[in-house]
Amino acid sequence: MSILVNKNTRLLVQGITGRDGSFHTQKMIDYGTKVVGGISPGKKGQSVSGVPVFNTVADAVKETGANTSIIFVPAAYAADAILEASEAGIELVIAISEGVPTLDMVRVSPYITKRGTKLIGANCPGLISPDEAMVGILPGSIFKKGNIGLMSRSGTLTYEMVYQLTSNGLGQSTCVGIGGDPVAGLYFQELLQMFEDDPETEAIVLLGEIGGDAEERAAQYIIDHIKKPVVSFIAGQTAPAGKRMGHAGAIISSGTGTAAEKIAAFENAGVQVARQPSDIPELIKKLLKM
Amino acid sequence: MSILVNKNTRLLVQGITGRDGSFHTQKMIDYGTKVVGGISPGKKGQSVSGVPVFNTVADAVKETGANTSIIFVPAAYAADAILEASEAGIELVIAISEGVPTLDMVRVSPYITKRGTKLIGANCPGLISPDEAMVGILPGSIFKKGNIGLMSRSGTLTYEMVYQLTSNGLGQSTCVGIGGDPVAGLYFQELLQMFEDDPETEAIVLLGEIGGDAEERAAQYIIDHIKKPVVSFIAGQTAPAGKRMGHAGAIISSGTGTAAEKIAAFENAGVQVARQPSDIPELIKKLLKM
Amino acid sequence: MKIHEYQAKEILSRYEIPVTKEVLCYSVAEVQTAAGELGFPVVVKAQVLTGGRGKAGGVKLVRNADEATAAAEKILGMDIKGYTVEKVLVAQGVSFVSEIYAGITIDRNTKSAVFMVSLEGGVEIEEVAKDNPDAILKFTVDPDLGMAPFFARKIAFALFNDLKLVNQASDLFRKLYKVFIDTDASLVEINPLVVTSDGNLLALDGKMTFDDNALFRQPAILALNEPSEDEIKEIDAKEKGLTYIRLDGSIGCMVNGAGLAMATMDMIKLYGGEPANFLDIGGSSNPQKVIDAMNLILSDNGVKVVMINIFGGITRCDDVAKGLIAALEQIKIKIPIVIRLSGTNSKEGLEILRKANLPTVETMSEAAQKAISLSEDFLR
Amino acid sequence: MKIHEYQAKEILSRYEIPVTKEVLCYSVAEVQTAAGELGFPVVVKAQVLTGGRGKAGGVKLVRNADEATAAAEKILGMDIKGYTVEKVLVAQGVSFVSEIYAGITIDRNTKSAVFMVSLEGGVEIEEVAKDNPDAILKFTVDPDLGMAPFFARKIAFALFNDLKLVNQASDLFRKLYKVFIDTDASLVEINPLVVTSDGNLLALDGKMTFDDNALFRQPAILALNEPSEDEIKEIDAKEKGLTYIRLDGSIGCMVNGAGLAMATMDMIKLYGGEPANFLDIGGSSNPQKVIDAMNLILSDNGVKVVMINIFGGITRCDDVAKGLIAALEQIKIKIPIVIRLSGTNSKEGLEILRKANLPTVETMSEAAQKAISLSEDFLR
Repeated sequence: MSILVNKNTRLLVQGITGRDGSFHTQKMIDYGTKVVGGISPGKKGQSVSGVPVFNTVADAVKETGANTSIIFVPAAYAADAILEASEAGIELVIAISEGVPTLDMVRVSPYITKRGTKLIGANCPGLISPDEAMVGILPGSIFKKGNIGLMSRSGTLTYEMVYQLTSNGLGQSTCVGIGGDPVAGLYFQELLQMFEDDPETEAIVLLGEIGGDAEERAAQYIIDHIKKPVVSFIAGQTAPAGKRMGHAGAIISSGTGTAAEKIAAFENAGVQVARQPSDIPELIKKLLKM
Repeated sequence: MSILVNKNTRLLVQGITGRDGSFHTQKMIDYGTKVVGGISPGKKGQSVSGVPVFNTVADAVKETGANTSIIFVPAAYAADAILEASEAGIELVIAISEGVPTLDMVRVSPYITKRGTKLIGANCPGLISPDEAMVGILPGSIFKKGNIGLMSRSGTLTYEMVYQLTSNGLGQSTCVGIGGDPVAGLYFQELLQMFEDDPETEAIVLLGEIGGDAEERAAQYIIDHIKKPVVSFIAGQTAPAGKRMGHAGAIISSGTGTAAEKIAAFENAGVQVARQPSDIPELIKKLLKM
Repeated sequence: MKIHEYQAKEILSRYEIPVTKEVLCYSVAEVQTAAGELGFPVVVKAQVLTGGRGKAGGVKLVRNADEATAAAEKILGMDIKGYTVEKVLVAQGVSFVSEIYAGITIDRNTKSAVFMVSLEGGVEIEEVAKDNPDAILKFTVDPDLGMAPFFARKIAFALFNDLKLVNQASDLFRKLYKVFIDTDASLVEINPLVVTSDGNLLALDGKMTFDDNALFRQPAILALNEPSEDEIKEIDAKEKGLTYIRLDGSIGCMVNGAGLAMATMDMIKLYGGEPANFLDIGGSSNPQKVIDAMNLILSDNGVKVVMINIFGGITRCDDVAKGLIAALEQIKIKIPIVIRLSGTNSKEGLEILRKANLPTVETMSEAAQKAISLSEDFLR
Repeated sequence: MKIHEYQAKEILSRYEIPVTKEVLCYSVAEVQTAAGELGFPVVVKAQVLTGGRGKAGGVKLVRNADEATAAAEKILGMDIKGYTVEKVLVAQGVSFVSEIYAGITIDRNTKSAVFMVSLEGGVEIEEVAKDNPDAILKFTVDPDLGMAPFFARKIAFALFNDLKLVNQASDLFRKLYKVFIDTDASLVEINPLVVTSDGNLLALDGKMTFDDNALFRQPAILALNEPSEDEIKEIDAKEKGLTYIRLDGSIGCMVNGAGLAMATMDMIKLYGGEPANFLDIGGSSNPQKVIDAMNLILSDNGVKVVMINIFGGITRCDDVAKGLIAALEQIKIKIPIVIRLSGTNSKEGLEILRKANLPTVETMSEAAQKAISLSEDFLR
């Protein structure tokens, strides 16, 4: 098992004929992901890496039975692409596109909620269930099948962490990059619950970041719902305050947002927080008595 | 039992200080309905027929524990009043206001659906569960507690029918006027199911009208889901065609809308259709073997 | 509320939807000038607030000045379904390769706007709906989302393969939806929307009707209203709290409530009579309303008998009876009246009427039968 | 993107939100004229793109011409948190009875706009949030519904009892939300929104920041941008595909990925060093990017050592190594470099670098420790 993507994932690539779309389509196919179709309006009948191209997601779903879609279209069109996937009945959408206007995501959110579509991102590296499916721009070769569930707000930090996990013999069930945008799809809570419910996952790594209060909420969720061991690292302890958060952002997450507060929240939830990423494998091994 | 309203109904009146609002508040109280509050912005602290007035529905719900609301505000503000009630957690809204713009109702519909609020109307006379609660502008005195569930698209025709039922010893569980607007709240299907599920209701009277295809849909629903006997009358067999239905309205309900088609649909569903309203009591008595 | 084709196209073109070049003309001379300026061929089209003008000969393609004059002379002043043609639209003739239908209206069942398109445009869409319903594609528009770009594109791809046309069409569909929402329309329709010989979309015809309930917030639309004589009567009635629709029978009806009014007409028909009107006087026992209603009924010379059918609900029958007497005293009508009064306090009400020598009955069917027999007496 | 108070208030007043009468001035003479025209008292307010100008003495209430001159002389040219005051706003003094806070921003958790109001306006809202969080009322705006009239009224009733003020406030709140949506703002704030002595609402101050991701569709907003020197650097960097934020330390960092870049800075700090910058070079092994990044780092004189931390993912480490060598050959830097390269094909990559005599390490902590020790050598 694993969460969200696996061998039954039938993937569409929205923006498949673009530079990034075509490049990563090949990478995903190479990894073994079932890429069943691509979308590029007006290019119906063409193919990319052997994958048939359709004009609309609805057409592609009808022809291929796709259940998942990954989005590489430019930021200005990303929200529309998410809506299109949701309307066509896609269950899981992964939006890679970077720079999507926040209000576009605010508009997308109630619609996909209503239609029961799950969203990862935007502005995220995607996710992978090693040896099952890779849906994103992740470097497949560093991952290894195993029992650690990983979720992260950042891309390369995830790779760094996975590299260390894999080097230390700790394989992964699924690794998810949730993205760093203010308004995103799935948050830590939803993923924590999925990992809790996944029999293959034995421990969870949560890579947090300063800003917002996603980690504080995750900590509370862990107290209330999660029995599996969780370890964490928070990036940005020395990042300049106020550079990303506006006035009112600070009000909303009043008293939250700094690394110190996030670490305190996790420790209060019984989550061990590593001082540096390389400490994580050791922490996990201790918790799992390996 | 009964459907939608009963002795546990705790009613708010939106627009209670207006001419219609205050008049019918008194009538509803006289009937025995528990009117617990009224809304009229800026008139907090006043009272109408002994009912306290609040500035907002949210305040009124908080203070009174109201679960139902009836709306008498002018048409231009009716949609906003429905939204306000729904946002405040009201479970059932009855909109009496006549002349509400259709696109306002189109906008209201997904919101109240999302919040789980049921709506009757707009442009309807309301509903009554005899001896339990009357929420509307219905003449309470003509109703009598009993086992007939009644739903209707028109007001006075309902009274006419009820008068004949009552005169013939046939009391009613609940009588609902769903209103005649193009986009309305609950339709026949939902009410048919409620009557089917209500142990007190033994037979159902459905008063239809030309235009749209609500009756055809109801007929199909009866075939699929309803076991209790249903009798019907369709008003407007001689009404001039095209007077209310536009070009495209005719396309939508392509092949439907005329009295003859509605009657045929009902007969196909095993529903007896009366030639005139006064035939209904006799039909029911036969069906119930009284 | 309906508007003319030329008005609808003015609105469409304000939203940058491409429409034919055209000139509105009130006289033969104006048609001649306009046709000359636009260049032949042109189409001369009657502007009347009713359908079926094509079948009635109200639309002519003309290739030269003589034909233009002949067409203008024929169409101006023509009667189409009771409407006199007072103006015509002279539109540039366009050469095209295909005709699309595009329309938006409200669907009661989905409680949403529905966008309809068909590749079989150019003919009456009701006929397509009847003969080949699958040729009309329907797309329900999510009210929260509106006409999202992907959705407009999806509709466009249902019609075209060529990306240039798809992009033009999806842009046009988004504008059309905006027109629909902005103007509180109940229908917007372009039929035909043609693909011209040079591969562009162009609206050759436009039709819009509006939600009467929303006119209070659409002053610019309301200003376009040109009510017919019958409609003026209906509007006057509405202002007095009455809903009136004229029909062709001999039995004038006065009823409280639309459903009961329809049922009353049905009853008259059931017993072989013909109602002269639909008239809903609403609630209240105000004598003035009865007076207004009666004057409205009597303004129709075809009325031979008046049938009053009142169900007393909130307003009690005894109050209604008093109101009726007060009203009838003021107007002294010469044709027979049948009054049926039922509901709350009906006994008291009927007693009051009987004392005033007003003929009453207790049931609708009795009333209908009596009214019919009186109207037949009259004819004899 | 931030804008000045005077620009924010211009936008607000375009939406018919009442703001103080005021004049923007660039010189003492202009302040004198403006004050004379507006009539005393007036408030002279520094226009700088940073907070805390009040505490810094950048806001003065003046009652006569002499005070106006003195205030203008003092404020114009003043330094506030590194920003030089080049213009001041001269605003009519207003007598008021209460100060409200009203603001809209995005709440990550509800994924919606949140409308915040407080009766304790006039002071820094963060302080209210800290000292008395209950004094700030928050209302989540349903994105599909927007600021519906009832919702705006509900917020207004949370502040006022008087119906006149409630109606003014709910109207203003609806406009404020429209500003927020129309301009793709990330924050709009009126603080204080005062109730004047004659009982009307008036915005004394206005603040707006905008979503950088949406500026592409907000040309009118983008035109208001006045980036600082540091921001120009950041924008230049962005155009080259780099995300750069200057800090005050001595260790220049070049990292691929924002999270890893932050973790790198943390690591430096953990071992007692100070990063000189945040710099995310994103993906790809293009040598030009490394050259641009290196030039950016070296433009900061405080940098004593450069630490390069690259994780090879999709881009393999051997390709990254080749890119690095190509880049470093072109710039010939004089300060020491520490390179840490890890990930896909890291062995091959490290081998390439070693052959080119570039100092490498295998882990982040090693890299941080080495960089710190080199920077200390430098200082010695």
